[in-house]
Amino acid sequence: MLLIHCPYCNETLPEVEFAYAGEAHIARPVNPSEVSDADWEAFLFLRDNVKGPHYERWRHLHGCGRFFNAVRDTVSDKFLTTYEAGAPRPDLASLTERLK
Amino acid sequence: MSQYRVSGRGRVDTSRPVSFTFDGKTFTGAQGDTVASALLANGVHLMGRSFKYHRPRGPVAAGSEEPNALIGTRRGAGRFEPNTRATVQEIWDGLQTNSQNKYPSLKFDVGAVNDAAYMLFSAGFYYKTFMWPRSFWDKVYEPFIRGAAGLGVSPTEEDPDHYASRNMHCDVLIVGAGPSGLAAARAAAVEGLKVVLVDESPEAGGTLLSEPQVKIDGKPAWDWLAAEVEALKALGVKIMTRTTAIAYYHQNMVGLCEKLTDHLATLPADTPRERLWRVRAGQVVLAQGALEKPLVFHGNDRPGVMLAGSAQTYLNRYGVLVGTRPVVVTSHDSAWYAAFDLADAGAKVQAIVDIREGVHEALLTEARARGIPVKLSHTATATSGRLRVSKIRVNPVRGGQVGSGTEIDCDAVLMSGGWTPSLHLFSHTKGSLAWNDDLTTFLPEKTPEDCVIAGASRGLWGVEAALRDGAEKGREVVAALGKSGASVAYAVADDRTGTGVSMKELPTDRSPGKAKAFVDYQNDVTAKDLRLAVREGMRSIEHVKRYTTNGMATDQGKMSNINGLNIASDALGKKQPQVGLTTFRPPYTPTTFGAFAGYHRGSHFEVTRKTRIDEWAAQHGAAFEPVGQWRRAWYFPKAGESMDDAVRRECAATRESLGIFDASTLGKIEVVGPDAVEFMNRMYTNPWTKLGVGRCRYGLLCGDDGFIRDDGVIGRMGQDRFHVTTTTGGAARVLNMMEDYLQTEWPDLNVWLTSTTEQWATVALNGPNAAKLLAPLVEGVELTEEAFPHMSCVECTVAGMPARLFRVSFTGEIGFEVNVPAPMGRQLWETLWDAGQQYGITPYGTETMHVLRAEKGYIIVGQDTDGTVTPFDAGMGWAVGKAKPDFVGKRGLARPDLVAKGRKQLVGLLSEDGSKLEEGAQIVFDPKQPIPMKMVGHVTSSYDVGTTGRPIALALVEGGHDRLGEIVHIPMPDRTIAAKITGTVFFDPENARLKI
Amino acid sequence: MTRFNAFNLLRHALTGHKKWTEQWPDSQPKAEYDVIIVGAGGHGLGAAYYLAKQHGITNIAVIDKGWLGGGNTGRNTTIIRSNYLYDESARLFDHSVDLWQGLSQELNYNVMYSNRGCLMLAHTVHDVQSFKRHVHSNRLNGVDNRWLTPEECKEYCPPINISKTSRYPVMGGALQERAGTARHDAVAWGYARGAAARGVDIIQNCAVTAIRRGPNGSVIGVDTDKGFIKAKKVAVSASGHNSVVMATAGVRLPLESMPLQALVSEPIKPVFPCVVMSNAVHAYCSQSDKGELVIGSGTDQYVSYSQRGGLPLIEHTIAAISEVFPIFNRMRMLRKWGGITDNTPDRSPIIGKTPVPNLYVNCGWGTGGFKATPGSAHVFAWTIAKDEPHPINAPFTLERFRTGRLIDEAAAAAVAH
Amino acid sequence: MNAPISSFASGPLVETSAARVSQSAPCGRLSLRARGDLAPFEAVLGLSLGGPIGARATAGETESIRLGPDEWMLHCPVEAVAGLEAALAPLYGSHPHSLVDVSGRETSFVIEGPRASELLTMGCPRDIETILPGSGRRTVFDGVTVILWRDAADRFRMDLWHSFAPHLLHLLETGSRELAAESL
Repeated sequence: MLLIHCPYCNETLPEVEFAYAGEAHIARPVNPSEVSDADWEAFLFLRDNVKGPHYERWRHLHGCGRFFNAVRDTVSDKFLTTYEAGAPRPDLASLTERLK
Repeated sequence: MSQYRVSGRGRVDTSRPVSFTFDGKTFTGAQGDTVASALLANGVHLMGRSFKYHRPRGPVAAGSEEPNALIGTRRGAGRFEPNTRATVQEIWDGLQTNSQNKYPSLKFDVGAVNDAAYMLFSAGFYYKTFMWPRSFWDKVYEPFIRGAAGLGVSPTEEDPDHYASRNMHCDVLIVGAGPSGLAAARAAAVEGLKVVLVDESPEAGGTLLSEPQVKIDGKPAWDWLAAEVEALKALGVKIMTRTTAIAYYHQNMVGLCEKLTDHLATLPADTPRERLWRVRAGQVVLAQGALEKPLVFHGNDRPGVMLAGSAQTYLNRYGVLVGTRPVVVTSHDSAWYAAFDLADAGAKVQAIVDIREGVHEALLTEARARGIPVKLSHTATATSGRLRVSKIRVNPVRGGQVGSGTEIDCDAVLMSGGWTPSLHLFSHTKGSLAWNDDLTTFLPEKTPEDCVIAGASRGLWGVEAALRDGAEKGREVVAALGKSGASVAYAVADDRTGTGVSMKELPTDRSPGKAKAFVDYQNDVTAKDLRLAVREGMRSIEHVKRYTTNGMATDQGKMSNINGLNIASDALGKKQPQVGLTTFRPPYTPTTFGAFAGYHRGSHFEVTRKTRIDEWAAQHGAAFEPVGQWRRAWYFPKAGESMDDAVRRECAATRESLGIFDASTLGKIEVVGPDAVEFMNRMYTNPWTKLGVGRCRYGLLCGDDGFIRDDGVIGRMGQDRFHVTTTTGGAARVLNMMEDYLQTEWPDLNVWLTSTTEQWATVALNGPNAAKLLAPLVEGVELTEEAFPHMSCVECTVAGMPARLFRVSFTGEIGFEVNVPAPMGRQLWETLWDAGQQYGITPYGTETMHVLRAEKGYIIVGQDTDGTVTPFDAGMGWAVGKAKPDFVGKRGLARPDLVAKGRKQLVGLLSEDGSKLEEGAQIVFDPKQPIPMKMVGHVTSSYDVGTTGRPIALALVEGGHDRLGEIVHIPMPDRTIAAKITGTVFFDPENARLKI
Repeated sequence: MTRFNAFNLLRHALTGHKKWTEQWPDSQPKAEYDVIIVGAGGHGLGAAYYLAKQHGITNIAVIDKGWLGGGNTGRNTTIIRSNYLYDESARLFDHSVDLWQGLSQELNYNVMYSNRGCLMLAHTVHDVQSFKRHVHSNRLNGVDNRWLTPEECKEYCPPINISKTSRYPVMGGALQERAGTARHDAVAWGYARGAAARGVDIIQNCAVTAIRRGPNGSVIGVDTDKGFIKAKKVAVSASGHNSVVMATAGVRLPLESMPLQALVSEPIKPVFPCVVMSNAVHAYCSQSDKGELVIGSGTDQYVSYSQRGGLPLIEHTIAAISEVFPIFNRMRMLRKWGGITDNTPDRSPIIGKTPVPNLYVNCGWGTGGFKATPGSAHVFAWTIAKDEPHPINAPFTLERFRTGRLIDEAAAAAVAH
Repeated sequence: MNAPISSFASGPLVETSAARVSQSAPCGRLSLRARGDLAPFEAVLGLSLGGPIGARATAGETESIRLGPDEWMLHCPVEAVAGLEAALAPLYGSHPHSLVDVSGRETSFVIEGPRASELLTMGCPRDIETILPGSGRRTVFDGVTVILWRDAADRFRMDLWHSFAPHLLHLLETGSRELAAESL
């Protein structure tokens, strides 16, 4: 059972309070009608599903209710960082450094 | 007292006799005995039969690693469990136990014929045969194999006990209360940290309990232990005994299983049988000690043959001599001390047989002093004795050559193949192991968790080393937690450290093909099985394990993994690490299902949500159905009524006069803010801008894939305020989906969502007399077509209660939904109920609601749609705001397959012969075609208890909207039914009845 | 290859089993192959077997980063059934069940396919509607599946609790009698032995680090930690890791890899005669020939390759077992383990060609791949050999996620009301 | 035991030597959602809405707890609800916000006694001790979202949706009996 830091509550809490919400930084096209079927497929379904540092979304469902982003190593399941929704992708290199 | 109970030895209380039964015979043991120690005290070694060959077996160990002595344990009705370790189960007055896997009796078991045919039942034999004739596998071979396997029998009754669980947070969790664990606990506790110390046995102490001769800080081990335990408690350490650390999860969460009542003669009230603890620890110290390895030789499984360390434990901890004429066979010093202890306790040790050419002079001196014959560079090649060992054959080994053997009479064989660190929990953390050649074992290396490992579990032998290491590791975790601890030193005397060599099979003079030298006792895996697996191409230990089942018994390889690895790697001519170690999988020892289920049994398996009106429904004889977490009134049968009768009556009453329905479970969401209307426009397929305040509209929600997700009536209570309703099951899903879009896609929108599902109790009134009933009770609005037309909503008071009144109809009749603050729901319902008597008001449930809406062609999301249906498929294109630039699902709806011809579309179906179609029945165009038939749709809803005078159905049919009037066919098992495709509205298509 | 039969078993028994030969050699990679299959699980080894046996292609390497059969093939609960709703699924899985019937004889290796039946319990009105829809659809597809009353369910599997008062009362069940279980390891070993006997190289402990493409974009081979290996065709069947492997060829897949846990109880004498699945309660149970209750859990909620998985799921899974089978509450969990399942949005697999010429993929089996092993391997081999899908796997394309023509077994079981 | 909450007797619902659980009297409950400048709201309510998530404030008979960056729960006497709604309404034009009456949605248990916080560990995975007296949190108890108000070291209020109350009460009762049996 994971421990997750909620960037809004600024507390590290058990996974049970949170709900996973899929890969992060997959923005819904601004004008969906103008994107190709392939692009829409990518938005709906295609995922990097990386083995290693993974950008993903969680929701503090039984807490502040906020959706937020995280980088988690999908091999060790360790969180490298979590950050508020809308914030830019953190730089991986610096994160993996910090882990060492 | 029996000849095997040694007075003055052990920690059991012989002044408190305890009687229990084994296979119906009554035995007496002492308070503190386990079933195994008590039976051994009575001279009983034979306690079970093995898995495959049904060989007679006795305990080989004294702890939870025991593979042989598995018994059934019973405490009256409903309280029976199979495969309990006799070496762990404490005895209490009245405990009933029985042996397993034998027929007719433990002493004479016909299953033992397998043993005679052991040459056939070699590793993997079943992969190579039982294939002819094909049909025989199910009928003959498999039943035979299954019957022969399986050990104990299943419980047959519901479990009357209750189980508990709790969460705990601490600074330091220490697993194992042996010397290293105790020392680590002190080091952390003195720094004021919150420390939890757990041990699977009934008391703390670990090896100290078996080694009373040791002196610590000048005190005898047991005196020191008693004082230390008290001191730790005084320092606030939580010491949990009979508590097994079963598994190590992410980020230092360790699962513990605490046994609370299995050792008690009478069950205390309100006390669970077992409690599961979810412990989150800042730092974890693993101090699980080491397990002794058996020696692998022909007949090493005969009752009376056991681990030397265990014999020592039986003597020193339980005051039991496992034999009066034991022979010791060993490759490690530790067994010599076992020999000395047993000799000092009055046993006549027949010989110490050591495979090594030389040992410490000190050991030889002590042996001589006790008159114990010593045979160095000797091997054991056989034992004999039917149900108990009576002889052992030992042979000299010179330059690798095994000389001729001599037999020694004995009543027990104490063996030691050295020790293996307990690395189970460490490897749960995905920690890496490193092979150590000197100790011929794996040692812990790195782990991703905040965890250290101390004492024997990292290969340090002896009490002094364990204490020193425990204190050291304790200081390490104290430092890791940001404190600095002083070093503690322990003065230890009379310690027994030792060395040894690790063997594969012992050298033998008999044909290896004929040797029954057991590696995995319970699963009857022998050394030759392992070599056969390698011969057949199994090169990884995982393959060898799976092919032979070595290490897959209920001891999970505690006895067999390392011996198996040594033999397999020898057969492969590789070093052990190249062959690999099978991963230790949780739990550490088998753990009761009930402990995991905890409180979630019976009516509390899952929460049952009830509305404020549920109680009234129950009092009025409602039948209920589970819908999501809710239970809903399904129908209200009167005495003698079938479900159909009741629903027919409810439908008729509603159409003819007045029906009342509890709609409180519908999801409700309050959408408030300046951008509320924009948000609604983006979320729902419908346009909302033009919806006036005080009006409501049916809303359709899609996913971005274009398929229908949910629906509901939505009222505009104010310019910036919507009262959204969702399906009962969809409430949470829809709110989460809305929050997701709002927070991550459209954070710019100034709007907020609040769940009001349980704020409102919702009562639906339907029928020609609905307005008549309601009008006199309503203040604030005239219930006329002009003042309050269909699809209006208003805040007013009903029967004096503040209400949100909706004029909507899910039945085709004049309909109202009255929302009042939930606590007033029951009062509102009863007021309407009383006032409605003049109209013969009839309560109806979900089934009638389904029938009436079907007659009007209203869909139920999830029944008439299934996640592959678009608004257009459902014939609700009218609900799609095509002019809107975007909404959730708009782009998805434009995908090639969603605009393609021949999609399945919702239509009405009327059977030609007037029979009722079955929901889920499949539809074909050509009934004559052979199987597999081309199916073109299915019946989604079907009823014959409604008011249309004939059965009606809704169905999804390929290209259905262009096939109105066509005949399709529904092939049933007994016949094929023809049906005409119609529109979806079967009743009052002009909606004339909606008019007041 | 030594033929397995009772006579040989007896003959070898008399010689102390010293004369058995290895069932498959541990091969080292050659410079070039006609076909390289990435992933030595049941699906990959099976594909190699059928390529060699039915399509005359024998210059094949099956490469695995670990030991053969060490992935989901050796980590699943071995449920075999074909009572799927949609025609496409029913055909695929029933093709598999057909092959299961004679697989032991086909491979001369007893995979212990056990025709014990699979009973799916309905606990809500919606379950009943949904399962009856399955039963009707299966009947017209020639797939056996019939409806049982609660009492008939109890008679078929006595441990089931059919009390009307339980939280999720049993309202009936759908029974497929051809369904059952098999010995998972034996399936991998049997295919490996059969493939090796036909000249296929099985290369273990050799990780494929990249799929290499030529100037014209088509596949030319794979880079491994034992060097580059040339190949005319590459087929990926690396359950759990497909996204990772395919990414090296520049192909993104609609997959998410989730941890799945399973567990067994201590062994007991036969008490549980069939497979029981209860989707509403999340209880999946059968009893192995060793006597262990084999219990499937759900997938954890997040993407992970750790093969760990959390305690809450195990608690829920066992609570579900105790709810449906209360007599097991005092039984003990012996061992639990984790696997990595790759899941598609519509919970149906992808078997076929990819945008990259001569690169084929077989993935997305979610939690249900074992049952399909022979059928999937058979049609995958066909697809690789002929460079076009077999009619049975034709619908299971990558394109469906663009066009929207999903085979949505998950949505078909959508929650009602 | 799964009786509807309306049938609960008044006074303690559960009482053992370890803990006492009772249902608190009905009160007014308002969900307030707002962003940006909080001063106007604080002025009207007469209490501070600032501070970290979990922070509480009291003004007369009105209590607030911050549940999220833009979310507060207000408790007040039932009869004060209309007044608060009326008082905040004028702000809407200049400071858009959402104020929703959820008085009917929820009920509250008072959990107190020497082992009250231990009792909560049977359902709450988070460390109860990190919720300091005078603060609170929205968290989860046996899968159900609840708001915990810690009024004192050994006194909590638990807000929860009404339909979950019987289930949770039963667990609390079982738990307090267990704890009482332990201390024997």
